[in-house]
Amino acid sequence: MRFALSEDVLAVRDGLRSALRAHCPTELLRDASSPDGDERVRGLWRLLGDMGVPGLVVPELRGGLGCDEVFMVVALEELGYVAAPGPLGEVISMAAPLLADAPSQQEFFDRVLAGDALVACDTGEGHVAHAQMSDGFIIVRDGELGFVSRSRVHVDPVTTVDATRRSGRVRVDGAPATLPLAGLPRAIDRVTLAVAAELVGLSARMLDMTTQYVQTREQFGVPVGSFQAVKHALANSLIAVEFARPAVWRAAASMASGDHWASRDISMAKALATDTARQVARTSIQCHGAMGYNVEYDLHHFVKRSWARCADWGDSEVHVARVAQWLEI
Amino acid sequence: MRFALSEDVLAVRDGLRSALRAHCPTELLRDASSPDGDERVRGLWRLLGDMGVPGLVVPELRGGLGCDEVFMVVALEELGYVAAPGPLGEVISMAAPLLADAPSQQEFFDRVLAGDALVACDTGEGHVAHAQMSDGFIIVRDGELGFVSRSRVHVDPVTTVDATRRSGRVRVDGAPATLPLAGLPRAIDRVTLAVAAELVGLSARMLDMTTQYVQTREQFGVPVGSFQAVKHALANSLIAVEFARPAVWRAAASMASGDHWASRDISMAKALATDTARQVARTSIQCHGAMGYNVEYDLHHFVKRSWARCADWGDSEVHVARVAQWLEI
Amino acid sequence: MDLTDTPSEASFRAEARSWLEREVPSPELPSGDTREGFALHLEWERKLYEARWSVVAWPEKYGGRDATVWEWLIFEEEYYRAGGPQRVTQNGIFLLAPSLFTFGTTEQQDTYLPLMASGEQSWCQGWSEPSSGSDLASIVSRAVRDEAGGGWRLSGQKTWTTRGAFCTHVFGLFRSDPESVRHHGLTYYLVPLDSEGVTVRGFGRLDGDEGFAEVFFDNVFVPDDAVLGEVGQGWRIAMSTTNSERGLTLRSPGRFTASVERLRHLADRQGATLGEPLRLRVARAWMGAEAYRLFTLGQVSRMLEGTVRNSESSLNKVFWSELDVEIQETAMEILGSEAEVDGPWSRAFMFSLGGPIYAGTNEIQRNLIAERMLGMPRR
Amino acid sequence: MDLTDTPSEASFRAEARSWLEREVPSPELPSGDTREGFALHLEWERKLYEARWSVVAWPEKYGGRDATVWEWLIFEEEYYRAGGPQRVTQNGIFLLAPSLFTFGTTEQQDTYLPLMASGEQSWCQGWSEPSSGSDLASIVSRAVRDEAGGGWRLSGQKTWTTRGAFCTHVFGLFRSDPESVRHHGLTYYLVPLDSEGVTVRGFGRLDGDEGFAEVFFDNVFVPDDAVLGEVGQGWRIAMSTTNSERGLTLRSPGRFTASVERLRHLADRQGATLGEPLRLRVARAWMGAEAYRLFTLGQVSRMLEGTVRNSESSLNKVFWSELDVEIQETAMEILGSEAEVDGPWSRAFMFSLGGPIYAGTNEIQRNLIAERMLGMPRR
Repeated sequence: MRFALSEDVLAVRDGLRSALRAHCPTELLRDASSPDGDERVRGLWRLLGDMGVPGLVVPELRGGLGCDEVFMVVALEELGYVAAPGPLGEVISMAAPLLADAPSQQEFFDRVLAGDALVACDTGEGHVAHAQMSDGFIIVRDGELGFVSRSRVHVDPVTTVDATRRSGRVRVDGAPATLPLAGLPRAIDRVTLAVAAELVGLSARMLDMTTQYVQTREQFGVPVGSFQAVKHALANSLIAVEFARPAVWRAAASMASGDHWASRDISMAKALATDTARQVARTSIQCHGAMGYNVEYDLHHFVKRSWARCADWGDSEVHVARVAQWLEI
Repeated sequence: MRFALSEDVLAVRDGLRSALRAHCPTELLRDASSPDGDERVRGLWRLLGDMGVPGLVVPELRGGLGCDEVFMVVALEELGYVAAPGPLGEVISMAAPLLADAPSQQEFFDRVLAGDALVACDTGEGHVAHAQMSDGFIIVRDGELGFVSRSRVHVDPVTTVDATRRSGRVRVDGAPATLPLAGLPRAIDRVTLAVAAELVGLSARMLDMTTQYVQTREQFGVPVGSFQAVKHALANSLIAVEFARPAVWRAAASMASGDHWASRDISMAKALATDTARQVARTSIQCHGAMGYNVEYDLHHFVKRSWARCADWGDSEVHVARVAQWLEI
Repeated sequence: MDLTDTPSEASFRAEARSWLEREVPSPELPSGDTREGFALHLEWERKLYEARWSVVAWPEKYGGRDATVWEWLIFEEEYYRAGGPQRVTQNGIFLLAPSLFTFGTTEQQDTYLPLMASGEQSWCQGWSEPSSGSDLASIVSRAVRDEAGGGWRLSGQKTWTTRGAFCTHVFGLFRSDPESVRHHGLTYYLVPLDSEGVTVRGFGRLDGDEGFAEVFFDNVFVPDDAVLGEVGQGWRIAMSTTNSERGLTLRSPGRFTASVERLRHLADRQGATLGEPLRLRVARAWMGAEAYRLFTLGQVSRMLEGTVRNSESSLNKVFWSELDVEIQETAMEILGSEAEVDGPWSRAFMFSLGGPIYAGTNEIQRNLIAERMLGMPRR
Repeated sequence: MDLTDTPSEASFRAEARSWLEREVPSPELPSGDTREGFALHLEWERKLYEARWSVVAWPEKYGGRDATVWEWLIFEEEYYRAGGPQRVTQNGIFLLAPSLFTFGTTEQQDTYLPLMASGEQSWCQGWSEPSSGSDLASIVSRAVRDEAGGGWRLSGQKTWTTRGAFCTHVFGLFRSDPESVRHHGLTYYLVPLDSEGVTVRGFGRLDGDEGFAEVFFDNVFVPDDAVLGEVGQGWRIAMSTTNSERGLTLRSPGRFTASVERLRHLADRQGATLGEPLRLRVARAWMGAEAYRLFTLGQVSRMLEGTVRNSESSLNKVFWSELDVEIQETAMEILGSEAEVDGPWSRAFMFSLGGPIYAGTNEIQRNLIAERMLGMPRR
């Protein structure tokens, strides 16, 4: 038995971490909320494309890195930590592997792998995150799975709390190109897992920012971090993060090994990661005092992304109910 | 508009309060858990009988004090504060008013008013609190309402967490005497309200004991009450008590005035009082450290009574669901 | 114990209800925390004033109706029930005015109150500074005596000033005794924002509105009659205001009962798809708003009988702020993936998260409750 | 990352499972925290010892199997899964023994460990005193040098000593340097409870068992070899023990996965009457136990790689103790009006409430997490 990351996984994590800390500063998040920032966001994506990130779990034969889901969650935690803009979770875990199975979309698929094309996922439930900035759309409707490129889609912009998501309501002209439906359940599991990992990264970031802030901010002549109420709130945040992360790792390992219980484990991971992110976001805002409320300070980017991701691909209650079903409770 | 107790209510409260503080010390609770304490418990009941407490809401024409439910909840809060032993809530709010409408039970009813007879309520759901020490039983079965005296009942003792409840499983020989069924829904509402009031009293007592304890107990060279975590836990307890009490008062006023919404208000009161008692019990044990775990210290009496009363006549979830139904949510 | 309106309360309620049903703007005004929205809200304030609804509890001579506290509560209930616009003048009316009534000179009252009631002058508060948030007593902005001019020179920086970029006046504390520390030696000043040397810079809030401002004071002259109360007594006067901010006046129960009504409608729209856990949360939110209403009714009764306890308003502050978050979080969960869409619900959610922070963080309030109401030892 | 048993782990698991399935007493033994129950539990301990299951991770010469940490975890999982009796010898085996292995002389190890493994000697801990609970460093019980006798004289009072009324030995801290304060000048002693001058008084616990004792020391003589480690180093040695108490050794994940299994059966018995909110709480309890198991698996991996962080065991302590309360509260709610009946569920509920208190309150643990893991400033 061993429950730790392999050397290979750690190498991927460390490489990605240093790239992201260099090339995905919080200024990029400020820019990313308007079309003016598109070029900078695409610059980051191309960099990630050069590193092979979009094709992380795509088989090597199809031009990907052929990594398993354990690599994926570790990468997504890093991407979450910097709140990297764009539909990275959806592309890495869903769009790229699905398009890899669709030879008719080879040209577009190559662009996806290169970080040159962004793909949004439209499940037919309301607005679509990243619709305004995406070059193609995975369309899930009535048990059908399809793909359509930007040119055949009308997007009505929708303003959301996390403006970097550049969301929109989507209307497709005509029928999308059909993708093999067999991959869908696994793709939905995988993207759910990816988002759980992102949420762990986002939570870790909010906690780090808050930990630093309360050590420097003074009130009543002492750092606010010396108050027991603040200490306990942050201790609870750390506990939440530390116990959510192994659940994400395990779900990844279950999926990678084709375990019968993988879907249950993914639901558990998403539920715990969601609860964690909500708790840490709330604590971070509270411990920052008015500063957490100021959009000139960076915390809000991570809080808003967390809220958005908590609701994506099923909120915590939905996934707890699925776990209950799996356990026949 | 005025939301405060009248002079009359305050007078009843103050009279009862001083009697209980003199005659219901915690030693009585230690005695009350075995048959050896029966005489002392009955002594307290006769004292309360002399004050008219069992017949508090019984019409004056039938020998009671003819008070309304506002008097009742204020009295029950006081009885809860001292965790008075015996089925006081059930007798005051349910058995006495029901027997008042049953001329055939006049003799027993007179003993009830005098504090000379204790009455338990058997709703057919498992064991019956106070079965071992009661002289008569209200029996609710299949929409029938009856009364039976001790001589016609077999009681198998059941040990429960709050040993002063002297519970038992009950088997009745033959059919109980029939009581007018019309009074039942109102009786059940009223006893639920009575228990809510008891829980507010119990909570206030646990909070008072804990507040005193943490001011004298020192660790790390300071009273443990000077730690922010302890302060905040107790502040939260006080908030819970202060916001539950008005809900109990309002429910009493609604019932007294025959308000259409009285049942809803009673469910709200029971739910809030239950949540409050659970929270305060947990906080009190935690803030007492190991002392809350020691049965030679008095806190445990109040904690155990609270747990028992939280589950009696519907736990909080049950009553929240009823509120939801009333509100058509 | 009587929770029904007296005949005169009932007729007051009926009058308010019918006026509000007729006059409350529809569709809703844009947020008053933006420049355009603020202007539209001032028009609404003017309309309220003209119908004598802007300051019901004030004396008639200042534009009020001499309403009782019960009537004020009734007005608030009806106002929120009708979906009345946010009161952009609230910091003046609810925070400054109580201090003006208690500590102001007749001249100050006559000068400021009518213009405040009509919305011609709009006030923002200058409490917080970059390094003074919860710890208000650490204020460093200073006031220096200007004997020649017959007044004071103010310097320093205030921040987190709600709607500061749109208001005409600011009230705030400055350190008038340079030797003083903590809560001593502070004085309460009333300052027009167009005074020479004042610079206001608006900045964005979590919900995207430019709702906050920093206010810079560079040797700003104010005459002696800009001092509220006595020189050096600013802390005591401000605390009386802070108390109003925490307690009833800023967050009347009508606000939350109205929020819960909206939540019930939202739940209704989901119909049978709303699961049992969410149904119960909505019921609990309703119970919370009711409990808050009942508590405040008891509190007002105690107030009128003179038996309100020290620091009782901290109970209100913690309760309403957590209730508001709970209401809004429940709404977010009901909305699911639509929760993130910019609109009244997402904005109300983000706004609610400020509740446990402003007007004294809930951590401070719990300290106060423990120390002042339960007698816990300070450290 | 590999969560499956190796072939040798699998055969270890199979052996443990089949032995436990055969041998675990049925019906359940009465509580080991009563005098009669304790004696029956010692018989069980003897049986475990004879089959070499009492101390699997110890060296063979002391009755163990030299098992790896993974195997120890597997044994624990199987033990709780099979409903194995409470380990009344746990304070010796899990709290004293790690210190004996690290700080004891070979002679002490050879003397005490085999008798501890077989249950012939049973140990209770003497940490807390009437005024030293969470603040262990405030110990006042003292040890005075007895040069003539070649040993020490112990005086004072210990309390909250679990099963103290039934054990044969106590280990604990005494102040050996009368000039010392706080955690300096304390020495760790091993004391037979039948020594002259020792008085033990049992007292009742919330759940009704006489599970606690006060232990009084009146000038009790112990020889020099009753000192564990060096004189004056007691604090450091005790802390190493306390660390084991908080972390893995006292609360292995198997305990909670087994509790949750019982909870699932309880929920099952309710069938369709179990409402959605309670169903979800049971699922959350399962998730909590799983999360704890996964966390500890990662922790053991870190331990074996030498990368466990300072104070990490405080994370375990807070998590398992709150998880246990949550599991038991859920059970109480499912049981409804039957919850109060004396039995395994009500006792487990009351027992769980001690978790956030003993072995260092969760308040202290959260301080440690914040200060040592997050670097928050101490005050």
